[in-house]
Parts: sequence; C-alpha cells; structure tokens
Amino acid sequence: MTDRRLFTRKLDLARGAVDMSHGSGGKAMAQLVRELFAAAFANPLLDQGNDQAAFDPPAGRMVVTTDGFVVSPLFFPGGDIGSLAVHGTVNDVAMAGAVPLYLTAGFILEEGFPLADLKRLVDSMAQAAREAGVSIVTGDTKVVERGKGDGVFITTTGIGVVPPGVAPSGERARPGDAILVSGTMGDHGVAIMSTRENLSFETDIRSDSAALHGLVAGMVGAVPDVHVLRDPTRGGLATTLNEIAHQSGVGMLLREAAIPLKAEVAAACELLGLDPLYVANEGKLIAICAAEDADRLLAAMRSHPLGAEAAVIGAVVEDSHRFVQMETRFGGKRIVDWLSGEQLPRIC
Amino acid sequence: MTDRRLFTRKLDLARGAVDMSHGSGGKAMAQLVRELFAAAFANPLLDQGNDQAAFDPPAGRMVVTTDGFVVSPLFFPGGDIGSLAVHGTVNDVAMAGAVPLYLTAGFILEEGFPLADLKRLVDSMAQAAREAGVSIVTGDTKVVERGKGDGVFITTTGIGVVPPGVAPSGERARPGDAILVSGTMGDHGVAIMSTRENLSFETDIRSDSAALHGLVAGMVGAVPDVHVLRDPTRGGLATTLNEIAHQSGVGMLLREAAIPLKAEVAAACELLGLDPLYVANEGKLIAICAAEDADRLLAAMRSHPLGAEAAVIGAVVEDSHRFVQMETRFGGKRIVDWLSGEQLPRIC
Amino acid sequence: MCLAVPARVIELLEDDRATVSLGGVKVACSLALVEGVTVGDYVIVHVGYALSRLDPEEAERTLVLLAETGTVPPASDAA
Amino acid sequence: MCLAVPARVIELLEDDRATVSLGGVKVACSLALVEGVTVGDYVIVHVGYALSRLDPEEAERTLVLLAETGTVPPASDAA
Amino acid sequence: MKYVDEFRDAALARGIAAAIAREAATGRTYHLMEFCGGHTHAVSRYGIPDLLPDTVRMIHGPGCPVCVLPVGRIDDAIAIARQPGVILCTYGDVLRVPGSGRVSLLKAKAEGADVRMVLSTMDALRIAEDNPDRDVVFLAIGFETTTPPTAVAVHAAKAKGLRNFSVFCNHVLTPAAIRGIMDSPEVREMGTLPLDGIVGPAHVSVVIGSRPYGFVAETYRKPVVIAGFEPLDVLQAILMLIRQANEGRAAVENQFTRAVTPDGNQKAQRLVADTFDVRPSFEWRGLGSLPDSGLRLKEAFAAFDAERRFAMPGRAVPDHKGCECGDILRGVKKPSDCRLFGTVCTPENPMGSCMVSAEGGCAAHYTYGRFRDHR
Amino acid sequence: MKYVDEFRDAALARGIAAAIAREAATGRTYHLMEFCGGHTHAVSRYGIPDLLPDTVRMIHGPGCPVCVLPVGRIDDAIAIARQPGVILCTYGDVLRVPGSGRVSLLKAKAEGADVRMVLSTMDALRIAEDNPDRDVVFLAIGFETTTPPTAVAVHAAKAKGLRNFSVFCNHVLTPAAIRGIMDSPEVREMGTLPLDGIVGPAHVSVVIGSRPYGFVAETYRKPVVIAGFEPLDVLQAILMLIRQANEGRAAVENQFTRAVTPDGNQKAQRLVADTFDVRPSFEWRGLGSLPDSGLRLKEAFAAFDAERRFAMPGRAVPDHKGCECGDILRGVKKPSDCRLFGTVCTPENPMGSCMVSAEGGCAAHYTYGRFRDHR
Ligand code: SF4
Ligand code: SF4
Ligand SMILES: [Mg+2]
Ligand SMILES: [Mg+2]
Ligand SMILES: [Mg+2]
Ligand SMILES: [Mg+2]
Ligand SMILES: [Mg+2]
Ligand SMILES: [Mg+2]
Ligand SMILES: [Mg+2]
Ligand SMILES: [Mg+2]
Ligand SMILES: [Mg+2]
Ligand SMILES: [Mg+2]
Repeated sequence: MTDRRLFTRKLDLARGAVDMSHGSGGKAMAQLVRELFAAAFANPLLDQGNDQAAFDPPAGRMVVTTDGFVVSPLFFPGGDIGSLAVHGTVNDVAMAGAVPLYLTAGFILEEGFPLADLKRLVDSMAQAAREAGVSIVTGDTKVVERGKGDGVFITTTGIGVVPPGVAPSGERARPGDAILVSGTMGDHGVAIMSTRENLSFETDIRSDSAALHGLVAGMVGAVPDVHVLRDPTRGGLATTLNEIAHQSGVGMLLREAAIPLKAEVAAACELLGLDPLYVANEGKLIAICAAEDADRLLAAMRSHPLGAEAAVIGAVVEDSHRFVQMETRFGGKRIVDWLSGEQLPRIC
Repeated sequence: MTDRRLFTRKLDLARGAVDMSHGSGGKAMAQLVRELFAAAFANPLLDQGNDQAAFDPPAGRMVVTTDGFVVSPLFFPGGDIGSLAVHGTVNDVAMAGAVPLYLTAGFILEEGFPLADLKRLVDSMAQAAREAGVSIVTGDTKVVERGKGDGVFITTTGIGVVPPGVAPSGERARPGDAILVSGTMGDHGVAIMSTRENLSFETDIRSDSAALHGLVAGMVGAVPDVHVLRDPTRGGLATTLNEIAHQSGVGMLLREAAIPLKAEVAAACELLGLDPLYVANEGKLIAICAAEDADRLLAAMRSHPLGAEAAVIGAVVEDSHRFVQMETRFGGKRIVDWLSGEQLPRIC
Repeated sequence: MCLAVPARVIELLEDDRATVSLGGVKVACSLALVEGVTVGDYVIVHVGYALSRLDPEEAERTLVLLAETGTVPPASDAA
Repeated sequence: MCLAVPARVIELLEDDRATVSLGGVKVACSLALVEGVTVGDYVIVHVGYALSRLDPEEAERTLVLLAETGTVPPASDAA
Repeated sequence: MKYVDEFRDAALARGIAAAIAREAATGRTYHLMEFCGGHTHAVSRYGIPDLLPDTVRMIHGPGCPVCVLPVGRIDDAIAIARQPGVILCTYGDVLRVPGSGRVSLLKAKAEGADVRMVLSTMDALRIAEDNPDRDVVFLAIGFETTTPPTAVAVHAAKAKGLRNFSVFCNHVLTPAAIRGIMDSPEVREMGTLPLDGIVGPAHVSVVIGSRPYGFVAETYRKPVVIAGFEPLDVLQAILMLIRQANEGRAAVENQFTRAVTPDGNQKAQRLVADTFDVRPSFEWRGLGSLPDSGLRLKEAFAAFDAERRFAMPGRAVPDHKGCECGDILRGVKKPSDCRLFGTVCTPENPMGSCMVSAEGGCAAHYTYGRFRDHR
Repeated sequence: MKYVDEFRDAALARGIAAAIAREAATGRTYHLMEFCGGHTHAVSRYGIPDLLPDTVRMIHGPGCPVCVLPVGRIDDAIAIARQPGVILCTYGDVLRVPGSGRVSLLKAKAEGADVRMVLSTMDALRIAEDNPDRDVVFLAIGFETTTPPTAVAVHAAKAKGLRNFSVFCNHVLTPAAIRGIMDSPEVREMGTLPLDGIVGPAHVSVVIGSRPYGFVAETYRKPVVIAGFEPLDVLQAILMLIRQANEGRAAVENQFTRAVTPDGNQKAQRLVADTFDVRPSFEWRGLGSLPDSGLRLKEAFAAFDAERRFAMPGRAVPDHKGCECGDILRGVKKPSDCRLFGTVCTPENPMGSCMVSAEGGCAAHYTYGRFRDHR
C-alpha cells in the first residue's frame, strides 16, 4: 500500500480528535478521507479518488459532485459564500470535462442570522448560477441554534454531462505530459485573508471566484484527450499537484518562473510568511495533457477570458517517490510538498 | 397569488432575522423558501415545489434531492445522524417513485469532535447505504472552529431513476383521491425528544428511521399511477398534508381514528402537550391515489415490512380554502393546520 | 398552560421525588406539593409536580354516570 | 520566526504608528522601537513593529557589489 | 392511558351529545363560557361544537395565562434577558409571545440573549446551580395551578442559599378574573350579554378547591360546573350547566370529582400564602386592570424577586386598536367578528391576547375551527 | 517588492555561484553554519545547495526559536491555556509544536482551550482590553528580534493598568547559543568537526548590531558574516566566508549593511534591558541547558509575569532517544543520517527540535530538499 508512505502513522480512531488540519485540504485531510470515509464507504466510484464521481447512468455519461462552503467572512472582495458555493461546485463538475446542468443547495443557517444578509448572498448565488447557465433544482434549509453554527453554511451538489471522448482524471498524468495552469495563483486565499480581523491588510486583490466550465468547454474542444483537470482550491497549487502525482504514480517538475502570480499576492504572502503555492484559488484550474497537445491546449485556454494568463508551468516526470519538484526562480531546486497542517483558516 | 392567503405578512427581508421556526418545516419555513430562495432561484424545476427535482437528463428520467442533517443529539434510539442522512435522502428520492442509485455526502465537522464518534456515525452511514443498496459516490469535508458548529452536520444528495409511467408529485392530489400512510406517526420525533436533556423521559420508542424505496418499489409496481408520495418528516403528517393540499389546490378530510399511532407516542405527546400529527417521522410515507386504486395500494404497502401498519386515513376533497380537516376520534371536526413556529428543536 | 396528566407512581425516589408512568412513558416528578403518596397511586402531574392524588373511586363514579347518561336510549332517536 | 520585510512608510498615524506598503499591500505597524521615521523611509517590519530604518545607500552599494562579483566574466566558463 | 382514554370515548360522547340535544331542546339558547384555556383547547381540538346543538354556544374565556400576560410584561422579561450575564428561563408557551415591535423572547434569543425553555421550576433551579456566575431569572407565569411550583422553587433557592436565582412573578388569580367578567357592564346588564353558566377550571380547582367559586353562584346567580380537561368532562359539564339553567338553579357543581375537592390542596395553598402577597391590582391583557388579581413575592423573599433586582421599562403597551379581545372574552363577539381575524391577526402574527397562545379563543378558533366560518 | 526582488535575481545568483565555485576551488572543503532559521529557510526554499559546489556544505544551525523551545515549556503553555478563564495568545508558528503526548496548543484549542493566533503583541494587548473578565496570557518566544515587541507590550500594559495581561516569557539570546555550539567538544576539538565559518543572524543583528559576535572571531577564531535573509544575501555571505577562510582570516563582517550597524537599535536594546533579566541558564531543545541564554521579566514587572501568576508543571521532557538533533545542529550529522528522518519523524509528527518548525534543519530538508537523498 502506498498509504504507508504518505501517512506516517495511522489515524488514531480511538482517541484522536478532529482538528483544523482535517479540513484544510492538506495531508491530514487526505488521511482522514482515506482511512475513515473511503474505508467505510468503499465502492469503485469513490475509490477513483477524484473530486467528482463519474458514473454511467441509465443512458449517457454524467458526473455529480458535492462541496460544503463554510468560508469566513461570508462576504469578501470579489464574492461571497453564495457565489462561491455555485462556482466551487460548477468547477468540480467542469473538472471532469463536463457541462454542468443542475445544482442542489443545502443551507445550514444559524439562528439570528440577518435575513438581509441571507438575501444578499442568495441573490448572489442566483446570479452566479444564471451566469453559469445552471439551475439550482432542489434544496434544503436547516436552522441551528445560535452558537451552533456560523451564520451560513452551504452545501452544493452539481450534476453534469461529459462530452463523448473526454475523460480527464487524476490518475491519468503520464511522464512527459505538460502541466498548465489557467492563471495567477493564490488570489482567492489572499482576498479572504485580507479581510480577517487579526490579519487585516489592505490590498486591491479580489477573489478569483469564477465558473470555469466555459473555459473547460473550449479546452476539451481543442484537446478532447486532456489527461487531468483539477481546480487548485484548498491547499493551493502545491497540494493539488501532489494529489495528482500521488494518484498517477508520477513525479512533477515545475518552473517557478513560469507560475503566474500577481505582484500583490506575492507581497501579501511575503508579509504573512506564506507560500503562494499553498494559497487557495476558486477560479483557476490545472490541466495536464500530452506534450504534443500542450500548445493547442494553451492556445485554447488563452483564447478564453478566464485563461488569458494561462501558462505551461512544468512537466510530469517519472519518479517512484512522486515528488513534485520545482526549479526555483533563483536557479536551485526544491520540493513542493503537500500542505502540512493548516495554512490559514476557512477559505472555502 | 395564493401566497397572500398563506402568509399574512411578507417576510421582512430588510430587518428580520432567521429564527428557529424558519427551519422547523412549518409555515415560516415555507415562507422563507417561497419568498427568498424560490424567488431568487426561480426555474421550472424548482417551481414544482417538490422535495426533489425530476428532470430529463440526456437520456432517461432521473431525480436528484438534497437534505442537510443537523439532528441533536447525534446518536438517538434507533439511529444516528449518519443513518438518518442516508435514509432521509433515499426517501426523498423514493418519494418520486424512483429507485435511488447514488448519494453524495458533505460533512461539516466541528473542531474537537471525537474521531471515535465520527467513525461510529460514518460506519452507520455506510451500513445504511449498503442496506439501501445505494453508493455514496462523492463527498466533501469541512471543519469549522469549535463553537462554530455542533459536532457534525451532514448534507446528502441523492440521485435516482424513475420507472416509466410513474410520476407522483405534490400537485397531483385530486378530489376523491384516497390518502394513505405507511405506518405509525411520530416515532422519530418522540425518540429524539426522549433523549433531550431538558425533556428527558423514559420510553421504549425508537426512531422509525428507515429507507423506504423498497416499499415504494412495491407500491409503484402495484399502482404506477400513484398521485402523490411524500415522507412526513419535519412538521409531521399535518404539515406535509398541508403542503400537498396547498400545492394541489385541494382540501383533505382525515379520520383521526384511522391514523396509526403507538400508545407510547401518544402518551409522550400527552405529557409534553404536543400533537403527534406534528411530530417528525423518518421512515414513513404518505401516499395519495385514485380511490379505485386505494385497496391495491394498501395491499402492496401491507405486504412490505415497512408498510405492515399502513392505513387509509382519509380522502382528498374539493375545497378552495385548502383546509386539511379531520373528523376527530371523539366525533367532532377540526382543522389540522400547518405547524406554526417550531414544535421542538432539531429533529433531523 | 395548565396542562396536567394523570400518571401512576411506580417508584419513590429520594428528595421527595417519584417516577411516574403515563401509558408506558416514565418521568420523574416532585412530590413536594402532596402528602402520603405511595407506589400505585395516580397523581395529577403539572410542570413536573404532583398537584394531588387522583381518586379512583370518584373516577369510576364519573364514568358510570357518563355511561348512564350516554346510554339512556334516546327514545325519539333510537326508533 | 524572525521573518521581517522591508516596507515603505506611506503615512504616519497617531499612537506612534504608521501605514507601510510592501508591493502595494498596506499594513499598519508600530514605530515604538524606532526614532525619527518619516514618510518615504523604508523600515524593516517584524511582528507588527518597525525594527529599524533600511539604508537605501547601503542597499545600493550591496547591489553594486553583487553585480560586480556576479558579472566578472568567469574566464574559464565564458569561453 | 388510564384516566385519559376513558374520557375521550366517542361512543359515550355520542350518548352525552344526544342527552344534551334532548335536554337543550327547550326553545331557548345557552351561552356557556369555558373559563380555562384547557377547556378551550379541548372544545376546539376534539371538535365539540359539532356535537352540540346550535342553541348551545361556547364562549372562550380568558383562562389562558399566556394570553392575558400584558405586552409590557413581555417587554420587561426581554429587557431582563438582555442584561449581560442573565439566563432567563421560562415555560415554552411564553417564548413566542410577541412584545413591542414584534420582539418575542425567542427573537431575543436569536439575537443573542440566553433564553431557555424549562419544563419545570426545578430545571430553572438546576440551571442556577450549574451556572453560579450567571444570573438566572425564572419568568413565572400561570394561574393557581402553576403558582405552587414557583413557591417550591423560591423556598428551595432560599434553603440552598442560591444568590443567583430570582423570579419575575406574573402569577394571576382565577376568581378575580371571573369577578372582572361578571362585573363588566355587558354581563351585569343581562340584556346585553346572555351568560348562562360557566365551565369552571379543572387544575386550578385541584389546587384551590371548588369553594372559591361560591360567589359566582351566590352573588352573580350563575351556574358553575367545575370540569376536567378531557372532552367527555367538558360535554358532561355542559349537560350539567344546561340542567341547572333549565331548572333555574345557580350552584357550584363539581364534574371533576376524581381530582377536585371542596377544599383543594391545602399544603399547596399554605405554601402559596407563605410566599406571595396579592397585588392591589394587576393588568390582564384583554381585560384591563383587575383588583386583587395578581401575586408578587413577599418581602421575606425580596432577594429572589426579579422586579426588585433588575431595572426594566415597566411600560404599558396597548393592543392593536382593531382588536376585539375584550368583547370576545366576555362573549359579546366571536373571533370571526373581528376584522383582523385570519388576515392581519394570525397565530404567527398575533395582534391581541386571544391569538397569542393555542389556548386563546381566537387562536383556537383559527387553528382548529375556522373552517366553520366558511360552511 | 523593492529591496526584496533585487536580492532574488537569478542572473546575479548565477554570477555569484560562479565566483564561489571559482574561489572555492582550492581542493579543501568548507563547512559553513547558517545560524538562523531564516537562512535555513532561504537556503532550502531557493535551492541554494544546487548552486554550490560539492565542497561547500551548509550546516543548519539552531537559530529557530520555535525549534529550540523545550517540550516542557509547551506543556506549561498548554497547562496555562487550559485554566478556566484564560485566553492564551501566541504567534502562529508555535501552535503546532507538539508537547508531551503529542498535544499541541492547536489540539488543546480543539479540546476547548481558548488559544488564539496573533501576528503582533499589540493584538494580544487588544484582546486583553476587549476581554476584561478573562486572563490573557501572551506566550512570548523568539530571539532578540522578537523580544523588543514583547517589552513594548509589557510597558503598554503597565501604562494602561491592565490587570488581566501577562507574558509567559521564553525569549532567548543568540550569542549564548553560538557560544554553546563553539564550546561543544566536537567543535572545540578541531579534528572531530570542521566548522569554517558562520553566516550570522540577519534581523537579530538589526537589533543587537554586529559587535556582539566579536567573541566568535576573537575567542574561537571563526569567521562570521552577518547576512540578510534573501538568497543573494546568503550567497554573497558564503562567498565572503570562503574568502576569509581562504585568507586565513577570522573577522566579523557585515553583508547586511542596509539594515545592520555595529551598534544596532539602541532604543530597542535599552527597552529590553529595562524589562528583562538574563536567566542564569535556560534549556534549549537539542542543545541542552545553556548559561545566560534566556530572559525573564524583571521584578518590577512581576505582575505581568505568567510564570509567577500561574501554576504549571515545569517538567523537563526529553526528546526521542533516536533523535540526532544535537549532532545535526553542530554539523556532525546530516538530517538524512537520522534513522527516524522521514519515516517516524516528519513535520506532521516531529520527534525532535529540528523537525518542529519549517525553519528547523530537518524540517527544511524534509520539506524542500529530501529529493537530494534519492539522486
Ligand atoms: S383576531 Fe386578533 S385582533 Fe382580532 S380579537 Fe382576536 S386576537 Fe384580537
Ligand atoms: S529527523 Fe527528527 S528525530 Fe531525527 S534528528 Fe531530525 S528532528 Fe531529530
Ligand atoms: Mg466536490
Ligand atoms: Mg471543490
Ligand atoms: Mg476540486
Ligand atoms: Mg429537505
Ligand atoms: Mg456563532
Ligand atoms: Mg430533500
Ligand atoms: Mg427529506
Ligand atoms: Mg421529504
Ligand atoms: Mg470538496
Ligand atoms: Mg458547539
């Protein structure tokens, strides 16, 4: 089992407790999912380990995905929990190369939450859905007592159809493949952090929260055989690439200089001692494709507004250690490891 | 608009606040859903107003539904939040006459929640899914800080396929139709209440939490044209019947003596001053069908273990006021109205 | 608000309290307002306190009376 | 732990504090540990405090030195 | 449920209903007031009007302590609950009653006040013991039934030396309310409002006995039948009242003999007398100020009296101008006579006292009986 | 970012690297210790080893205050945090350090303790002002860089008359640690461990100046070059150290002239001297007890000293027996020489001090450099 390599010690299911790292998108969460949820629920679809399950319904190939949204603050520069709950799930659908069709939404509201705020975020959610061309077709509302929630939590589920011949999946990265990203890294996480009371700094950075299925449609049109698509949300680019490397049993070699990064994001990270490669994105994707398809894919990405700053950032390499390495801007090499513990609280 | 009749005053979206009644399954929640969510999300599928959205996918007729589970306590006689999260959503799929296929699960965990408890409820969830023959095909985990959640919240989404010719829906109740229930009312809510610190009483009542799609399969086999199926969860039988009456634009006339009720449930309600018709169920359904189909439907229900105590409890009548009336056991008549405010806290 | 139920005392507890049963459902209640209650007695329980004993003989008498009143064949209707 | 960044003072605030800017990102910091800092100065900011002024001339000198060292054509390699 | 189910028997109900129909067939009408919310609830929930001839009309009286609690007192309770460090405990029925600006204790809770539902004064005491650094206030409301448990709690708190427990006392007295109705001009001047008898309190009488109603029969010449809260109890009491009326008698009779004696529970009465003083007057929502109708803690228990410990607005707040509760409580009008009924005023948005709790006349009619307005 | 990006220039880096390669081509090897975690971080994160010839070897020194904090002090902090009413504030780096039984402050928080991350002592003060009924304890850790902000907070608390603020002081002194390493037998007896120079602290020196390192050159005859934390600063310092070594010199040189002066920030130094006393000795994780190496609050600030205000276990807790940190810190061994490295001991489950924070030698190697062990 490869798990022994990834996780030093087994989860202490008898005496341990959940801590923030279990939800941070890093290794601790991967372990929780692997050793607890995946072990308990085991079935072929879940075992694929993607953010979405692709299944053959009575007819046609469809995908379904679900995500909970607990971001704090609820409103942030460039979005709010409502639009985020649409974009996040639309994107997980899109990362299967799919066209998203329907969303469901489950709300958990805290007693005392202002209706005006609720309306504001519900309107924003509706607008995001309209713009993305998806319908929120069913939902649920629960209210918990004051002090048992945090304003609003939203869980959305998305369903989509995959065009024939398209089958990106986390285990399809092959040595030689090119690794691309659709734009600058870390904008969302920095926008969230800038609003947090105890971190507060001033910046013009806005969350990149956006629905990526339009971009994806162009990409799979140009390169139907794109091997992997994934959105680097919690845990950022670094963690997502490690997930893929692990799933595909490959290594990666990135070029730091090629990774798009806004100057202000870099500065904010400098200030906080953070690495932007671990900072969350909500409107960016990673694509991995055969080297010979890379130019075509890059062109397709750049021709879409959400991929205007797309770039090839590295290549998949053979590596039994599954290291994601990076040639630094400075000229040396380093590992770009999984996020360990939590970088910062609740960004999605 | 019929809303003016149902809701005395418009929701105060400028200055109001969420309170417990908005999540209690009663009228306040119906209003919140109508005036806020439905208004914002408006689309033909959502507008059907069912607990699930039936849609025509690329091929074949499928349903998807979502429910959040915030029950307190997490473990209760006859189940736990894990099994409940499976049964509740399987049942909302089944209430479309559908065969449930897949579930998704989103977890919102509170920092500090014991892993042992988490494992226990995840195992229970897995077992419930296995027994129901559905797969949990994708999921999501979030962790919130201590004091921002309540141990565990689970949101599940279910997807199912509807057999051809089957199309139960809340707006299909017609005067003359028979109203049936599959068994005793209020078991779940009473089981939950019995465990609550400030109510604590001793009883052998266990939650009826169960997956009803097997029962439904038999029912739609016998009577494909069943008009309405719905599970009387939050708000109980009374509120659910009012929802249907309102949706279909009809009245109902129940016979109290025909409504199955466990003696202990009746006693517990007596003790707490509650009406069992408003107490939640998690393993019971309401069926409405043409009068001439009632015997066949009842026989099909009774032949299934989960419908052994099924009964015809009344009939749909013409009534422009959409009153649900009941001939009391005592011989008089009364209205069985929507739940107003909250009956008791967090039962699903 | 004045909701009260007749329940059977099934066990005396310390602190002048008792377990009572209503239709198989058991709850604790205070006996601070009543005197000499023993196991087997029926009490009227209100907001967690027994307000008084219920008199089984009087209950029987009322039921008999109800039955007599209710079953006197109403000559005009019964025809 | 000793993380500190060079930031430009863009505004003096009350309470011996200032707004500083790093690459367009603005934060407040304390001037309690430094003296005579004015707008336009660069300071080294650590855990919310300016630890000292940064000397632009020395920085320039270091960069010149780095450039000289780094660009002396390495005869053997350049061939 | 022994002593419950027997008193809900449908066959017996038909028999008593037939007897009522027979004996009421005198060509006259019978206006009978059930004083208690418990009776109002039974009448409405079991559909008793359908079992009665048209000549027998039930008037829903003021016997719902939640309904008659003045809005100003709710405001006071909310003001207490909002003070830092306070935990306000009360019975569930009270939580939803809107005070000024539609703010109820539940809303105050949603906004951050620590308001807790209890099922018993013992729970409130336990909360005080468990939270020594918090101020636990029990919002006490109710008639004579509910008063003794409050008294027990106050004595227990004193015995335990609890310094963080107090009671915001809103206990009221039934006979004073009956006297208030009897003294109203509409009832006194027989022409305006016919009142042919009163279904007397069930559990209140368990505590105070049947004697305190003597004045109704003696002074006001009205028949009283104390009745249990089960529907057969109510039906039988109606029959007994009709018989008194037919015979021209006015006596206090006891249908609820299984629980009510002439003297009531004297231990409870003594405890109440030792704990509370009668207030010179107290405001009843819908009825106005009534003399000698409310209780407050005795001086000896001043330390446990929230009215002495907490500042509160203490303002009187009038009901909606269009509210007809006063007339409805005396039987001058029916709920459906109120222009606000079912449109502006509903259980979700009560405008007057009778719509406030499920046991109020308007609320009971709305919740259980309004279909009758349409047939 | 001005004064940042210039010092990360790849073209200049290639030039300096070439100069190093040229000047280090003497047939000998160079063992250079970067004292600071900041340097360790820069070396690892920018991949500096790939720019150095094989003959230049960097030793990751003990200059990470989080790493050297003894486990027993973490236990003490957790014990304080768990006391009712306490809010424990500290810098984010400390939260994940496991104490005994793998319990970190983060775990204590998950279990209910009120532990808060702050970015500045000002935040901790504000929390104390905002929570007058809580006891706010600032867990102060760090070298001379981080000490003056703690001093400012203590003075501010005194000026504001805050009675609910205290400091659990774990500030330590850099020169004492360097002396500790120099005095270790492996370094003293030149045969065992070659140490050819020290990259001196950047921001510590901003505060204390370059003078305090004189003894290293004078007493121990080792070259010191104070360097900034940017990668070009480090590269240049390495070149300067190689030149000193090649020339047989041992002097304190300053590469970081843009921020470091010989005398440092005297205002900050005075404030520190007014606020703290040097402890006779203090334990450093990985190095053991070092004389005159730690600070505590002066008697005049006793009211703000958490060590005097709170009971705590105060127990010494040894590291894992197999941990080689002591040898690694002195350059006797490399992280990959430890049998526990990367298997039993990882950043998620650190067994020794060097794995505790991203700036520790083992952690930096694990996180950024372990691929080199496999090629
Ligand atoms: S319906 Fe409302 S406003 Fe009208 S009398 Fe009844 S309580 Fe008063
Ligand atoms: S790997 Fe761990 S155990 Fe080994 S020396 Fe480093 S810190 Fe100590
Ligand atoms: Mg997902
Ligand atoms: Mg996602
Ligand atoms: Mg994703
Ligand atoms: Mg639902
Ligand atoms: Mg909260
Ligand atoms: Mg649902
Ligand atoms: Mg449901
Ligand atoms: Mg349902
Ligand atoms: Mg997810
Ligand atoms: Mg909690």
